Amino acid sequence: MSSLEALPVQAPGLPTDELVINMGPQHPSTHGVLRLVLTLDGEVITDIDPDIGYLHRGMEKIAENRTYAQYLPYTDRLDYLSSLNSNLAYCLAVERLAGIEVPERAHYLRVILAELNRVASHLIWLATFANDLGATTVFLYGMRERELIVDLFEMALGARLTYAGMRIGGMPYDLPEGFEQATRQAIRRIRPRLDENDRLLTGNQIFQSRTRGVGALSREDAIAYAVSGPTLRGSGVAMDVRRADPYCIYDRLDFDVSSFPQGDCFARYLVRIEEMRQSMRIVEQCLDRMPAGPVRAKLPRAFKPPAGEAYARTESPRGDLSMFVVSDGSANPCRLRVRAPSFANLQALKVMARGGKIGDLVATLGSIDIVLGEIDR
Amino acid sequence: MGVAKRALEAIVKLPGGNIVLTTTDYLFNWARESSLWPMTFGLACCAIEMMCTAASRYDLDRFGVMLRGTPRQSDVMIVAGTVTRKMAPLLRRLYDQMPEPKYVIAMGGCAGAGGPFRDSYSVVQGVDEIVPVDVYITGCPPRPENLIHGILKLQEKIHGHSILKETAAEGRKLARPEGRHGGREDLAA
Amino acid sequence: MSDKRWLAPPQAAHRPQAQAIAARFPAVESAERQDNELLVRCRPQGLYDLCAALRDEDGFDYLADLAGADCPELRLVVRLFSTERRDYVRISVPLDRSAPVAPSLTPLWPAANWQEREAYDLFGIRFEGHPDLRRILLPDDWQGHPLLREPQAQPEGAQ
Amino acid sequence: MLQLGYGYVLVFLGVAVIFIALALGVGRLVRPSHPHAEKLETYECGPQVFMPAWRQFNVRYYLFALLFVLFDVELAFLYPWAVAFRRPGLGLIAVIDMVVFVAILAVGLIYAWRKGALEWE
Repeated sequence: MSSLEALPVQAPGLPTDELVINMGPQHPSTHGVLRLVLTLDGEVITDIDPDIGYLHRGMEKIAENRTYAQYLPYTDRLDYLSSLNSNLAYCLAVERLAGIEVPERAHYLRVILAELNRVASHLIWLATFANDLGATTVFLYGMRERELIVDLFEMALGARLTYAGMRIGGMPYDLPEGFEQATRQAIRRIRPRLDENDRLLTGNQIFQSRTRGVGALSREDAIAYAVSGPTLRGSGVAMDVRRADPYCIYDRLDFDVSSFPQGDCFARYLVRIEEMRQSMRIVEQCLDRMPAGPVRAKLPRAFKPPAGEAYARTESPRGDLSMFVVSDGSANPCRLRVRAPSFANLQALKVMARGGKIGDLVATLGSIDIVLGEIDR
Repeated sequence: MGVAKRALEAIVKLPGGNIVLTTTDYLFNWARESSLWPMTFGLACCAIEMMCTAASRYDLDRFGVMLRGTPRQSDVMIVAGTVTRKMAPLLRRLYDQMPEPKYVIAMGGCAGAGGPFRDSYSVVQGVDEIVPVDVYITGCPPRPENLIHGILKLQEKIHGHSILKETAAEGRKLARPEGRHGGREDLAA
Repeated sequence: MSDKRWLAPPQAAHRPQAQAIAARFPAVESAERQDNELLVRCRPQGLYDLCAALRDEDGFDYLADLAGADCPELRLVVRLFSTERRDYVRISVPLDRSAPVAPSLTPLWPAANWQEREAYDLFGIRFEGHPDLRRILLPDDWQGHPLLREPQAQPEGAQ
Repeated sequence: MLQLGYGYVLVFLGVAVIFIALALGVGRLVRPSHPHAEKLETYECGPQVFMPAWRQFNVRYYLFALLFVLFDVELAFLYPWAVAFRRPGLGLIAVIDMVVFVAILAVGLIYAWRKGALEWE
C-alpha cells in the first residue's frame, strides 16, 4: 500500500480562487435588510464584511424635531420585536433627566409588560432560528405560542406589535379586568409547550450537530466587543442589566440569570430558553405583589425638562439597550442617542463566523438574534 | 405570448370568438390569482406581521400564497417596511428580476407614502416612486387581516385582466418604466 | 448555573476617585462623581491615555457606549463600564467644530470600531488611528453629516 | 389484445416525449416574455454581482461528485436486480453476480478512500 501514499492526490500547487458574493439585503436568513459581503474559499468563509444602513431612517435626527411625548411611538419602531422594552428605556431616560417619580403600580405594570414582550420576542427568535436550521415545525409552534401573548397585548394595549404602551411618568391607563386571569392562563399554557419544545428540538441530533461548537465566542472577545444580552451570557459572562444596574423594581424580584461557558450557538439557545421561563416567573411574581394606586405621575401639559443629560440602561431581549437623552430646556430632545445591543452583537459576528461554513454562518446569525430596526436606527 | 395572442386575435374576429377569449381569460386569470407567490421582501416591522400572517393562526397557504425567497420564482413583491434611499436601487433591481406577470403590494404606511418618516432625510416617500404599485395596504403595521384583505383585492384586480390588453408595449413599460419615478413623472415634481 | 456574583451590591471600596483622576491627567478639565457614575470632561489630546489607564488599572473592560453629540457643543461621549465593580465612567470630549478630530479607541476596545464609524458617518468626527474609517449607515456617495446642527449639515441629497 | 412485445416500450417512450413537449411547448407559447438587460442580470440578493461564479474551486468537490455518480449508477443497476432475482432460473447465481459487482465497486471506494479523496479539510 505504501506506493499509494506516494502518489499525491492533489498537486500541492493547485490554485483555488476566492469567490466574493453578497449574502445580501434580501435574504431569508439575514433577519432583515443586512448585507454580508462574504469572501469564500469553496464553502469556507475567509472574511465577512457586514454592510448595514439599508434601514437607516434617521431616527435620531427625527428626535430633534419631535416633542418628548411625540417621539414615544418612534421608539416602538427601533427594536420592533420588543417595542415595550424600547419604550421603557426611553421613558426611564426622560424621567431620570426630569427627575419624575413614577408611582409604584406603574413600575409593576411596566415590568409585567416588558417581560411578556421579552417572552414574545424570544418566541419569534426561537421560531426563525429553528426555521433557518430546517425545523419548520418549531417555527409554526413558536408563532402559535407567540399569538397567545400578542392576544394579551391586544387586550391591554390595543395593538399587536407596536404598542406605544407607556408614557413619560408611568402608564397611559390601568390594565383591563380579566387581564390578570388571561395572563396566568397564557403562562400556564406556554410553560408545558416550552418543555415540549425541549423534547422536540433541544435533544434533536441534527439540531445539536448544527449548533454545538458553531460560532464560538470566547469570554474575552465577548467583553472586548461589548457584546451584551443572551449572546454575552452564552459566553460565560452572567451580566444582566436587570441585576448589574437594577431599574424599576428588578432589585426586589427573585429570578435567576443563567449563563453557559461554551459560548457557541447551543449555549445562546439554552440561555434564551431559560430566560423565557424566568421572565414568566417574574410576571407571576409581579401579578401577585402588584399594589393598587395611580398609574401615572402628574406632568405639566407643556413638558419641558431642565437642561442636562441622562443615561438609562435597560435589558432588552437582545441585550444592553441604553438611551442617552440630552436636553437644552426646550420641548424637544436636543440629542437622543440609542445604544442598540444588536449593533455591538453584530460587530462580533466576524469573530464568530470566520473560518466556518456558510451553513454555520446562518446558524450563528440566527443565534445572536439581531433586529435591523435598532442596528440602523 | 406572441403566437397564442395572434391566434386569439384571429379567433376573436370569428363569430362566437369572444366566448373563446373570455374562457381563456378566465382560465389564465384563475391560474394566476390562485397561486400568487410573494417574494419575502421584509424590510422592517411589517415583515414581522407578514410572518405572523404566513404562520399558523392566519395561514396564507389557504389562498395559494406561498412565500418564496428569490424574485425568480415569485409573482408578487410585498414591500413590507420602510424603503430607504440606500435600498431603492436594489429594490428596483429585484423588481426587474421578477418574471412577468408581476405585481407589487405596498404594505404599511412606510411603503405606501413614507409613513411616520415623512421628514426623514433617508426615506423614500412611498415605494411607488420606484416600482409601479398595484395594491396599497394601510396600517403601521397593518394587521394580518389587512394583509389578507390586500391580497384578496389583488386577486380581484387580476381577475378583471384580459390577455389581449396586455400588449407587448405595455409589457415593456411595465417591465422597465423610464425614469427614477417609475414612469410617473407627476411624482417627480 | 447562575452566577450569584451579580446579586451582591457593587463594592464602593476601590473606585477611582474624581480628584485622583483630575490630578493625574492634565487633559482632564473636570471630574465629579454622581451616585455610581464618574463624570469626566477631557480634551481630545489626552483621551487615549486616560482611557488606557482606566481600562488597565481601574478595570473598565467594557465599552458601554461611544457616540457623538452636538449639544450643547460638538462633543464625543464615551461611557465605560467595569464588569468587575459595576461602576461607570462617562467621558465628555469637547471637539473643535471646524475640524472635529479625536483619537480612535479601537486599539483599546475592538467594540469602538463600528461606533466610531457611525460617529464619523453622522457627525463627521475623524478618528486618528482607526483601521477602516468609512461610512457605515449612509450610502457611500452621501454628502454631509446629517446629525450636525448648523445649516451646512443638510446634505444636498435631502428634499 | 394487441401483442406488441417490445412495442410497448416504444409506445411508452412516445407518450413520454409527447407529454414533455406538450408541457414545455404550451408554456413557451402562452407565457408573456419580455426579456431585458436588467432582468437577465444574475440575481444575488439585490446588489450588483462582484464576479461571475465560473472560478477555480477546490478539487475535492469534483472528486466527491465523481464518487457519487459512480455509486448512483451502481444503485441504478441494483434496482432491476432486486425486483427480478427471485425469478425461476436466477436465484443464487444472480446473488453471486451482484455480490461480485458490488465488490468490484467497493475496491474502487477503498482505493479512493486510502488515496485521501474523501478528506475534506
